[in-house]
Amino acid sequence: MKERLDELVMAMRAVRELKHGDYCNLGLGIPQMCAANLPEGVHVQAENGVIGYGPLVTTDNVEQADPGLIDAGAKFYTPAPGMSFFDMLTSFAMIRSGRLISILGGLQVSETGDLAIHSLSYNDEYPQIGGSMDLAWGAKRVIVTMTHTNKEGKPKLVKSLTYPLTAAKCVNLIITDVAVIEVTDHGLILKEFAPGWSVDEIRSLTEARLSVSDDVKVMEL
Amino acid sequence: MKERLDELVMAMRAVRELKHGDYCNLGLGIPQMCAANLPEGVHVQAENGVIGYGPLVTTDNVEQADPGLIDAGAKFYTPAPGMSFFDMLTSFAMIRSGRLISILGGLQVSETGDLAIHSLSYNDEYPQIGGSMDLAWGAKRVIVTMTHTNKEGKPKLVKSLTYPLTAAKCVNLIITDVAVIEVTDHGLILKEFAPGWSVDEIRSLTEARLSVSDDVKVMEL
Amino acid sequence: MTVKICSAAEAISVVKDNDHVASHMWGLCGTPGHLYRALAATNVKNLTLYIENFLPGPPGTVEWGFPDPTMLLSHLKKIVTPYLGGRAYSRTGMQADFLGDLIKSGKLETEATTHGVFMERLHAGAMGLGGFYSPIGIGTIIATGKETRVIDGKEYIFETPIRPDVGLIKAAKADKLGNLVYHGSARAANPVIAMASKMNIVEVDEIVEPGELDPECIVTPGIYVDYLVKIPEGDIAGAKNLKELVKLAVALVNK
Amino acid sequence: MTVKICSAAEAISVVKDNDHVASHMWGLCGTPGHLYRALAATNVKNLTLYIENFLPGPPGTVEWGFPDPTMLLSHLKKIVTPYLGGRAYSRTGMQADFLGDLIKSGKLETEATTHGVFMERLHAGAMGLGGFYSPIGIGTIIATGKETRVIDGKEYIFETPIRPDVGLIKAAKADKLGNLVYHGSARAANPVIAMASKMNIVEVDEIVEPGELDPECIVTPGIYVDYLVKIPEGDIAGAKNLKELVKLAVALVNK
Repeated sequence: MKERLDELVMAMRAVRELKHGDYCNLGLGIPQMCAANLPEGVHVQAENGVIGYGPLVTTDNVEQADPGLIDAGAKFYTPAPGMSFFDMLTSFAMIRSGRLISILGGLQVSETGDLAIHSLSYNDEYPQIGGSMDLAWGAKRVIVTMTHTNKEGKPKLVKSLTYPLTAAKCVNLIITDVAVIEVTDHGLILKEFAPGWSVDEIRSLTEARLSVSDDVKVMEL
Repeated sequence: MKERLDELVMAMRAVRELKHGDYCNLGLGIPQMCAANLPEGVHVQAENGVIGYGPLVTTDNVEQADPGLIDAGAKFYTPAPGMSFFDMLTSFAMIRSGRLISILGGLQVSETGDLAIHSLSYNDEYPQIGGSMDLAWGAKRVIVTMTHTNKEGKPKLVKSLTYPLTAAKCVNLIITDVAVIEVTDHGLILKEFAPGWSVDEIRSLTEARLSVSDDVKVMEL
Repeated sequence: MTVKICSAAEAISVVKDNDHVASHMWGLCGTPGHLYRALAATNVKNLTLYIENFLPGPPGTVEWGFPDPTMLLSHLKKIVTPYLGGRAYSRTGMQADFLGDLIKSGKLETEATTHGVFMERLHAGAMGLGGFYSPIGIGTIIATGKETRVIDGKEYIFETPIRPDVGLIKAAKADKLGNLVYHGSARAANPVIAMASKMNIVEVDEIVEPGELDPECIVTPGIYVDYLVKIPEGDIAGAKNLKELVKLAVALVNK
Repeated sequence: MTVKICSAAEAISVVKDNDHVASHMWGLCGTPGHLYRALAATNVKNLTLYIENFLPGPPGTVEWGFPDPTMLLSHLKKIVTPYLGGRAYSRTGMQADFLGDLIKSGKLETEATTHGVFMERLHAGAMGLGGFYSPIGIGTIIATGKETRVIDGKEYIFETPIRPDVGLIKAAKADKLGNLVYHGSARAANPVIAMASKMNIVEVDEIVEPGELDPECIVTPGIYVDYLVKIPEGDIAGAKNLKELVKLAVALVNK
């Protein structure tokens, strides 16, 4: 097996989509790893009602941990100049405003950019939706970070979803452990591949139809 | 003609309906006059986003006038301990919460407690509704203060409204310049009359059917 | 997007013909007068204006030069408001039927609403809703021509969201990230408009560094702010001048 | 109504069988643990609980005794939540299918929603709406069994208001009029629940005199507060203990 990018490298590639002045929301899992590597001037929002907060508390600065300062994943963060707090009605108006870039995890993305985040295999009766449907619907741009195939080696980029839908036609960019793929009106387009990988190798792991960009290139990290 | 109560006395009678801990909103006109005579511990709310403010600024303390502290009638008020500011979405949620007593003026009240506040005679094309429909609909209790008859001497307590409706079946108590009348499921009931007035005299100025309370009495002021 | 700090004229140049513009107006209080004057100076046409109250400022302020929304009349195609001030016109000596003439001649459309419904329609815009069933105004002129529906035995009116192209916002203070705080009941509809509008231009009396505003007390987060205009010293719409104006106004308004 | 300042047990005694109760829960943050314990100690039955997240606290907190909503299970008929924590149960060593068994046996009803739709449904309750057309969840399990409608070419789902009988609220500080301020992202859904509920019981770490809180920074005005409970010194849900608990939690949570 060729080497795939690890989760931290995928997160770092996702971070390169963000620039000074951007506002973003980071989902659970790989997206959360973006937080440690954000460029200056990028502001992070969390669903539970905060924007512009600082780095997470670590065991090195545990005395800064404040029970009132947690993010959407219930991790403790440090304050930062210019941050603000608001109620969750305001938070979800913000999430739906088209002003945030949403970086989400994913189980599957379809050819048309449909996104599935939740499995029902375990929690058949009670899906854990959280804010994912709002985040996928309301963002200025939706970036999905996920492995290219699942634990059984099956493609996660599919013709149409087999997992339950989170939001239809919402994904703009997919960053996997082997490729960067844009979702366009003409389907999925391969923009970048991981070092050492070929287009054909990536296609063989992809169920969805995959076009190749004229300027396809090796992922820069 | 017998003497009728003046507007200030009507306002003072309305104030007697308020007790310590009550929250109220005072409409334009006679209701606004209540502000100067409120019992201790009554909090006034204004539609533009403030609750619990202090007395209005007068020419005696004009140096306290602050362009950011105006009430719904655009009058300048003084701050008071425990007041708070909020946006107008919050303000109208509050107004509709059933937690405020609303004291309003009126052009007409019907037998069933329908209220008309606006004439269309002048502003035929563009009624000045403001927040009156919200205030009449959402209050814990609606008290209307108005003269018993209009400038032409016609009754303002009518069988059914001839002016445009503000809100149906919303009025609980009517305080006029000759009477205090309760609106019940069985129609209007005369509770108090102005000094020197008889029940028959009040009925003669009233188009709506008017029952008389068993404990009808002279208005205490 | 990074907040652009610039003049009123530069910021207001993003307003285009046929745009839907929203603004608060409640006397002198929370009213973006500095931006009104900049907008009035453009050639923009056929705007739809969503506004709390459409009338001149309180007695005296017109003569003193405080900008009010009536100066925008020639730029407007339609006004949506709970309170259209015909009477106020006559009080300040202007022609009482000025608005009425415009309306009757078909040059100006109007749409009536209530303050509460207006706020909720803006909120529905901010949340991306398709509409909502409102309990206010059943059987009144507000209900005319609108769908009604009985839900759990009660009647409701179908109301639609408002999603303005541009919000003209008045705040007291901003930091350089666009975080806003207001002052007193000048807060009013400003934060609601800021959340509903696709783009916002904000006038403030003071701009400070990030971190100078208490994060617990910021009302409108900077993410909603696109253009930030500091009201120039000495401008009639500035805090210092308003404070003077108010002293004169008390005798007329608080009588 | 004057705010009643009393113990948690006294305040919580107003909760009746079959009531609809709402509360925030987000780990340790903004969660009214002191009131959960008081409610768990009653014999009240068949409650419907509206809650942000229904799961035990973050790793470690269960063992340390921080009250979480799972202690209310035997009092509940139905849970309406965007996030029902089956997996969290297994993580903390509790039986992973505990909730699933209750649900499959028909002893516990559940209703799924999203955080944003949940907030808007509470807001709709606060505004007295009959319902609204929501853009979220088209074609998903959220839409199952619900009316849909196309408005201006887009599809929406009809969602209904939530108007709880009792809100259980966690705030940082109150004045004696019930005005509330929160702390950081512990604000969260608390103000939204307070505005939607017919009656509110609030737990706070500190009660001060009216005038001590900045009127610009009060988030929930006292008009919404019916019962005010000061968390006793030394209570596990109090700020001082939370601060200690958090130091221990960082190693487990922020890994």
